[in-house]
Amino acid sequence: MKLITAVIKPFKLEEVRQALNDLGVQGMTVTEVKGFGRQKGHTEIYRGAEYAVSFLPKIKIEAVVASTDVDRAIAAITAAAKTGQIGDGKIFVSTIEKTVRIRTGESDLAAL
Amino acid sequence: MKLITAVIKPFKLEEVRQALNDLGVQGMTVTEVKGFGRQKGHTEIYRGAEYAVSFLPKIKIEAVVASTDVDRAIAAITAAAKTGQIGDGKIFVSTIEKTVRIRTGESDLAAL
Amino acid sequence: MKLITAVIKPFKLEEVRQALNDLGVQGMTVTEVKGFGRQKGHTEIYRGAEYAVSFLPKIKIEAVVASTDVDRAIAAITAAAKTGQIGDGKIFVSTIEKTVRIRTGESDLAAL
Amino acid sequence: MMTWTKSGASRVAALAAVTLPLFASAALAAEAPTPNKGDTAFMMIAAVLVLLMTVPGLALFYGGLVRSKNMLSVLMQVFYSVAIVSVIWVVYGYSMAFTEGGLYNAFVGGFSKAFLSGVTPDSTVETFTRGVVIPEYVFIAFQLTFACITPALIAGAFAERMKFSAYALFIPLWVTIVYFPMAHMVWYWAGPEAIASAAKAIADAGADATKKAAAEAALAAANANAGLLFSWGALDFAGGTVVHINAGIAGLVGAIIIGKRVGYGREAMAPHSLTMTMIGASLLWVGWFGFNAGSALEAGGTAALAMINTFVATGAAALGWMIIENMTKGKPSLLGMVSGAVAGLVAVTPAAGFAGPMGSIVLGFVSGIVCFIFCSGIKNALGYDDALDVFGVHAVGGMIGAIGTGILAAPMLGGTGVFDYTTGKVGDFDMMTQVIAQAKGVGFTILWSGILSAILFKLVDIVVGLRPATDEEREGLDIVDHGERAYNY
Amino acid sequence: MMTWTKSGASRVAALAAVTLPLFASAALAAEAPTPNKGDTAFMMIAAVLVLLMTVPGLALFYGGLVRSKNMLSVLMQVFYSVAIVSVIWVVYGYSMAFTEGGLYNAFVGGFSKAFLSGVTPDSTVETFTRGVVIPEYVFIAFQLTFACITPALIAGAFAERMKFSAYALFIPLWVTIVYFPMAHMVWYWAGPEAIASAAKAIADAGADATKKAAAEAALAAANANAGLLFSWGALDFAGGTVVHINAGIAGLVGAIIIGKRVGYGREAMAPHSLTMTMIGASLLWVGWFGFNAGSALEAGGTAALAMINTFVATGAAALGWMIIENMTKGKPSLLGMVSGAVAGLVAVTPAAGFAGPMGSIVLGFVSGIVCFIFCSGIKNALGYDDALDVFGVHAVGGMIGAIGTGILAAPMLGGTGVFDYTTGKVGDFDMMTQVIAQAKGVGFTILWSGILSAILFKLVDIVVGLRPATDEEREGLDIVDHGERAYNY
Amino acid sequence: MMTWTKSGASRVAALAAVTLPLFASAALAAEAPTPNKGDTAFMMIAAVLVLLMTVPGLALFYGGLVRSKNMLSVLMQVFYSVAIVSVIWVVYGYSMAFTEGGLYNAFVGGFSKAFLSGVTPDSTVETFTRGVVIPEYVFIAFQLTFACITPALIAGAFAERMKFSAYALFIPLWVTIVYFPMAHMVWYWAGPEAIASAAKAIADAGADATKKAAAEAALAAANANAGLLFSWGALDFAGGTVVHINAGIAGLVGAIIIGKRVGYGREAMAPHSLTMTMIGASLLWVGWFGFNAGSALEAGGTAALAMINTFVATGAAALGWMIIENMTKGKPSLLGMVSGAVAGLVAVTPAAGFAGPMGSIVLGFVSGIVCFIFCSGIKNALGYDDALDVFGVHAVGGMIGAIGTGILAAPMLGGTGVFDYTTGKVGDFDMMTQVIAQAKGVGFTILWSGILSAILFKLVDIVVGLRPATDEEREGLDIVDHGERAYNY
Ligand SMILES: Nc1ncnc2c1ncn2[C@@H]1O[C@H](COP(=O)(O)OP(=O)(O)O)[C@@H](O)[C@H]1O
Ligand SMILES: Nc1ncnc2c1ncn2[C@@H]1O[C@H](COP(=O)(O)OP(=O)(O)O)[C@@H](O)[C@H]1O
Ligand SMILES: Nc1ncnc2c1ncn2[C@@H]1O[C@H](COP(=O)(O)OP(=O)(O)O)[C@@H](O)[C@H]1O
Repeated sequence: MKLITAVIKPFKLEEVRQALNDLGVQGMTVTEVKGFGRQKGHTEIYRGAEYAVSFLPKIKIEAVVASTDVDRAIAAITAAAKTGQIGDGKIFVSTIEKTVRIRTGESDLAAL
Repeated sequence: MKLITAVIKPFKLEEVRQALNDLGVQGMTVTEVKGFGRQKGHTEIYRGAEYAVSFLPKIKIEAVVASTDVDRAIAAITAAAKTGQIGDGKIFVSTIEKTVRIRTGESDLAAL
Repeated sequence: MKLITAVIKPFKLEEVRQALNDLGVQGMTVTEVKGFGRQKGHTEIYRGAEYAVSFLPKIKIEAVVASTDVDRAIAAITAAAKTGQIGDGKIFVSTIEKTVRIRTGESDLAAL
Repeated sequence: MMTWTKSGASRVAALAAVTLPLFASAALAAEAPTPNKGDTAFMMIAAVLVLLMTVPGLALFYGGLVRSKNMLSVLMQVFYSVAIVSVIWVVYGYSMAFTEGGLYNAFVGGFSKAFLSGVTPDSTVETFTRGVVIPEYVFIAFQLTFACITPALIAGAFAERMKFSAYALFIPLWVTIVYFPMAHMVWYWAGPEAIASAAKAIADAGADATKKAAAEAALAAANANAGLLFSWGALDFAGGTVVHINAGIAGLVGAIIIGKRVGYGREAMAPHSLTMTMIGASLLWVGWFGFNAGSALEAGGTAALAMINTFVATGAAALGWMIIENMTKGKPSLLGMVSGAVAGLVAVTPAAGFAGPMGSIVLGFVSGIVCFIFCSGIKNALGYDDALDVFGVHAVGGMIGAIGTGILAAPMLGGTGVFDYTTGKVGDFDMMTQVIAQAKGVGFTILWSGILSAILFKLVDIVVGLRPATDEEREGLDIVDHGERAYNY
Repeated sequence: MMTWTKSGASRVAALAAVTLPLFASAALAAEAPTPNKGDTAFMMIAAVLVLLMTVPGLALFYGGLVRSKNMLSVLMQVFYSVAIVSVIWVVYGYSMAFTEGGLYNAFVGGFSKAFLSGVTPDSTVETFTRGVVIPEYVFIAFQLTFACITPALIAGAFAERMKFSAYALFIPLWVTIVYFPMAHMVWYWAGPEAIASAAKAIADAGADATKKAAAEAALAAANANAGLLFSWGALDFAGGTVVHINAGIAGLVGAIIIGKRVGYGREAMAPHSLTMTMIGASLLWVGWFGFNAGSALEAGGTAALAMINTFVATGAAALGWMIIENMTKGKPSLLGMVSGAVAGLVAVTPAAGFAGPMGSIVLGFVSGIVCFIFCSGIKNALGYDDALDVFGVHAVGGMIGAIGTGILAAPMLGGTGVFDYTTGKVGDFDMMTQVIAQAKGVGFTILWSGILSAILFKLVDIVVGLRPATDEEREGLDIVDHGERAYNY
Repeated sequence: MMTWTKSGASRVAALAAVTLPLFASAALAAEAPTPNKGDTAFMMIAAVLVLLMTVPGLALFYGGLVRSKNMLSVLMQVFYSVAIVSVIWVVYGYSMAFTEGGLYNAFVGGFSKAFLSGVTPDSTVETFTRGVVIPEYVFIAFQLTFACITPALIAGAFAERMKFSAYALFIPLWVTIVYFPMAHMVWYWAGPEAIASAAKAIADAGADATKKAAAEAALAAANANAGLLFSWGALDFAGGTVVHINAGIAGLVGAIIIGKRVGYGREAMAPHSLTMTMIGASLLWVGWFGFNAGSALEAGGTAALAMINTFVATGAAALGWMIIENMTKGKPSLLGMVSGAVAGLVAVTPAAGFAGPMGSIVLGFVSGIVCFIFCSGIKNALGYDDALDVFGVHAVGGMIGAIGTGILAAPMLGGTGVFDYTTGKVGDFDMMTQVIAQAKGVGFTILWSGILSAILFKLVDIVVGLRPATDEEREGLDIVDHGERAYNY
């Protein structure tokens, strides 16, 4: 199995979730994160104090899928999350050796 | 070393932490996440607007343990986090190649 | 490529980001987490109720870098995040098999 | 606040027992009645309560309903409205609203009191009771708070998507072109003394024809010296038309001209803090007692009636919304309950000093139900994006209140009836005539506010542009327009 | 609010110098005294302040202490209580509390003023000073706010675990069966005029035996025309028993009957926002001046005394809790400090118009310490889940205040003593008698509220069920009962 | 509050028309004038409004600006200040400030009213109008709120880095050594009756040399019986020097002695909730009407003037800050707008009853701009860490107001001028003399507060230590000092 980690723009979450769903991805875990990259931030001013904020709000989606589904998943996420503007985000793929469904104790593909 | 990632129901955090502790797991990192899966969400209504909320609050626990401890850790988490109801969550296992303790510079098992 | 995951003390974020930047690390993703480890927590009292809080606020930094940059990145993070006091945090390294830049579809090193 | 010739009188009727002795003493003090310190104290606190309604009250009620990225923009809009209008009010607003306007007196006042010229700490103004006065500065301050909250109400309709620069330009234009004249048309009149004494002169004239003719001319002149809607004889105790319908219509027009929020209907736009909304609604209720009871202009029985009505109509409206929401949506929500409360407050505003408590309960209950139907049904059907339901609550609630007042003021329904200053007692009440007068007032307000507001929005759009770029709107107005974030937990 | 025959008098004593001239002028105005606008203004604002105590005050004080998933359910409970009770109050509550009850007059009033029949803007009611009246609508509004906040206080005891449907049914039942009769028993009396004039008649009768007998019968009748506890002669300036002990006991009973929250003692249940709790506590303090000073029913020296006492007792109680918490737990907490302040406000409520400022400092300090011991020690020992310490703060603080009033009212301790309307001056003060009278009042309230509340909780449990399913409780009442979330940051 | 012999008079002038009738009736009541219930009602509510300014107002204005880990420490500092000072005030503070101080009368009062001995519900105190009195308990309560808020203002300067134990010790010391004497020097005087009657005696004496001499001696004595600054003749309507400059200077001294926050200048220290700051600023504005209008001590035209000025100066200051921030930083911020509003409130405080509305607009606008320049420019240049700009807003704004009052009080600029109790009418106004008197008052306050505060900070540092350990400061004072967290979402 593979863990697909996608960092996207917050307002794209719903579309990406839908896209993965349509692929038959049963589940995913979402985290609010702050991203740093090429996309530049903004400046905030509070009375005398000015802060350059380089971190931008992003959403991290983690979905574990069967190795065979990885490419279709990547394609789906890319299509859904793309605006063409800097800051669209990244997709990372790594290996998951074991998966367990706590409720039933099932493991690996059966647990997804 | 292995990274054990467990996504559980929030109110189970304390029990799981205890269970891992009893196993001698020295540390872990916890993140508040939103989960999407078989467990269905709810509908929220704000005046005219209705929203179907499919994401549910979950807790993600990440613990890096010696490879030899993985099975016992999984067993402990499963036992502690289980309610038998849909939405109990998942456990994922992956490989960590290197660990460093920032304070001392120690690495790998010594750093856990 | 490697995923470097560093769990550090919150107020060290800016220094670590700077250090990675100086190394030419183009991007990173940051998450607010709670940490459990050797560093002990504190007790909170609300009228009659006392709670021992064992989880401490930490910052998790995730940066995917070329395998060749891993050691320099680890050194940089360690130097920047170190206070010498318990609770400085950990660095974990794992493998990323594939990276995609959503905006362009570029992959792997080109996508970092 | 106020109200048409006859209506004022209802107060006098109500206060008879209370005011007679005062009146007597005032009479002793000859020409120049002096303020009763109880009235002065009450009216000063009433003004403070209306400020509390606005900041933080209204700001939080609105702010809690937007997404956190736009929280500060809403707070800013409300606070700015208070700041700019309070200054404009003393510079020329008060004069435009409350002085004789010469040729255009039916529509707007003049500039004789611009910069408050001639007003001193011992200037006084008449209340609705003959011989009872309050310091003019107190009346100016009380009216100032009404001028400040009305434009702020509009902001909810186009929340989350208007550039601050556009808003900053729109507000002073709107109060000048729309509000001040409206206030003049509704609230400017000659006052009880002029009318009552003229009437008395006629009586004294007796057989003497020339004297009588002169006196009658005087009375005619006194009655003629009033704003247009005032002279129509509709009832509006505390500003249902000039404040709520006026703002509600302007909001609707603005929401339509500006267009829907980016992602409206597709993305979740859940309120970022219903806690703030509840605090705001509660402070609106608390402050509304200054708004409604204070509109009696004195601390007497009519203020007390307005107060009890402002309690029960609000409670009944909250229950009305809660019950129908529970029936149609399956759950009673806090947002629903407080929205109902605000609807009830709006509806009871014109009726507060005329209806009886039981009538107010009915009025509130109905407004809670109708506004619910509007906000969760009709609005979606029509498909415009009135973000915070300014039209659905303030305009709709205001209309229910305006028409309802024409019905509930009837003595046979426990109302106070309508007083006639010329005869010095409550006159006969003709419900049909009254309801028609109410409807005329509502209709005029809709046209006046709708047409002029539309023109102003277009004008501002041309000058500075109403709307931010799409991705600025996505990022949120707090960062883009104000360079701040509301929360850094 | 008010209180037993004699006590009222203390006010008159206190106000002698102030009220005499007023009284004189009232006398001149013959049979029908008219309200002083200063009193009317003061009492209207006092009513508004008590509403501020409730919404948003109490709602935030409680809401901040629960977990965010239950925030809206708490806000809803408090707001609903105000909405429903304000309507019930004018429909029949006021009549049940403040009219002559015929056969059952010792326990409850009648329905002669149901729907406020007969009340007009110029109806007036007596205060505690002979010849001083206020508009009846003002008195109704002021009392309305007391009826609204009392049931809301109870909600804190079973917070986070009662179905809204159960709560919605419980509140109207409770105010009808428990509160209105209690208010009648404590606050209903014949008024100063009846008693004083009857007493005067006896004097005037002189030797004439028949006249004297008739006059004495009249006085006896006047004194007899009062609620049960009123006639016992205990002192309760602003409602320590009828509001705080009454609600505190009902809360304890409810907490026990409903049982502990899921996870109580095992899972962390830290307050989700002490900021909100601090705002609430502050607004409680601010509004409490309307509650305590307003209970004098006029703007005079006794109101001023109540005000200064409400400052210093609260300050001292906050310090008391802070100091003992610091000694026993090692740190002074904000939650502790504001909890102490509320304990002090509760304790000074019955004493506000009787004790001197120094006595109030002692009373407050003691209540801060005792309530701390109760909430952080005894409660855990007893092991019931009074979620927000309604019993530990309101019932315990109320008892300290009730007994303390019997002591601190003593002139030798700087108190005002107790006035006697029949003699027209402050009578001798017997501390032992007074403390016993206080204790009787407390004991009766505990039994009345405890027994009747228990029956009502059981009844509601049978009809709709008190408690949600376990996993509904885990998910939180906001989503389950109201379909909303408090925060979407 | 109040202020120098002559100044008070301006009020009398202003109130002439209003007060004459009252005065007459007072005269009829011979030696002992009785309070007008309108004044009593107004002043009681004014005191409540000042409490609202402090808790929750000031607490939230400050609290929202710190990082969430220090939120509770700020709320605690403000709440503690109210609790401890309210108790100290009745024990000895009021006596130190408002009684004759014998040998040291120029600097401080005595202990004749310690424990409020001799004060009863019917004691009264004079206002600034001859023959107009209010209950002494009301005056004590009103003044209590000023004593409570002033030390709390200081806390903002060294927010996020002072141990609570140090703060808890500092506050009682500071009010005792710095505030009470300052209040005496500024606000203690013989009162209108003493001066006016002495003046009358001189006139009556006519040719009789001995009589005349005696009378003149009496007048001299009356004028001499006043605090030091009072006798200098500077104007301070509501406490610009004693409250704002006094606190602002103490804050600056504290900030410098304690040193900068850990990470200041390097780490981001963005406000954790501008929503809370906006709520706080709004409640400051709302409550400030009690502060400024209440300082007239009666419900008349001067209170009304102070009220209108407190509206427009604040609005103008908010606009001033907004405009210059927009010009220099490119965006108008909510924090800027509310900071400007507070700067305007501070600046208008000494001028509220003297300046005209147009003068107040100018004063406000200038204060908004100057305070902006100070807080975002000069402060950074000087490089001290006045965390919440207590100096930049309160001291700077206070100085602008103090000097501005000397200019704007001029009748030719629409001001009220200055009344002379000895002649019984408004005297000639010499702007230069007045401005110098104002400057003297400011200068003295800076020295008094600066030197004594520095000594007290050093003292506290020696006794308990001012500052927590570095990593305690990093963890946050809420956990370290109070064992709580503000938020658990
Ligand atoms: N090397 C990296 N490791 C982890 N996360 C990254 C990395 N580079 C970028 N990201 C994440 O992707 C987001 C978008 O990247 P950015 O360079 O801003 O734009 P783009 O994706 O268009 O190149 C960043 O905000 C960050 O959260
Ligand atoms: N394929 C997946 N990848 C990542 N997280 C998942 C995946 N499937 C489920 N989860 C996480 O596990 C949680 C529980 O899964 P769910 O299907 O709802 O119930 P169950 O664990 O009983 O099958 C989800 O809310 C989600 O956070
Ligand atoms: N085995 C582990 N797996 C995951 N995270 C860990 C592990 N051990 C420690 N951590 C993280 O590192 C943080 C610091 O660890 P701790 O033992 O407290 O101090 P130190 O890093 O000095 O040994 C913890 O708060 C936790 O977030």
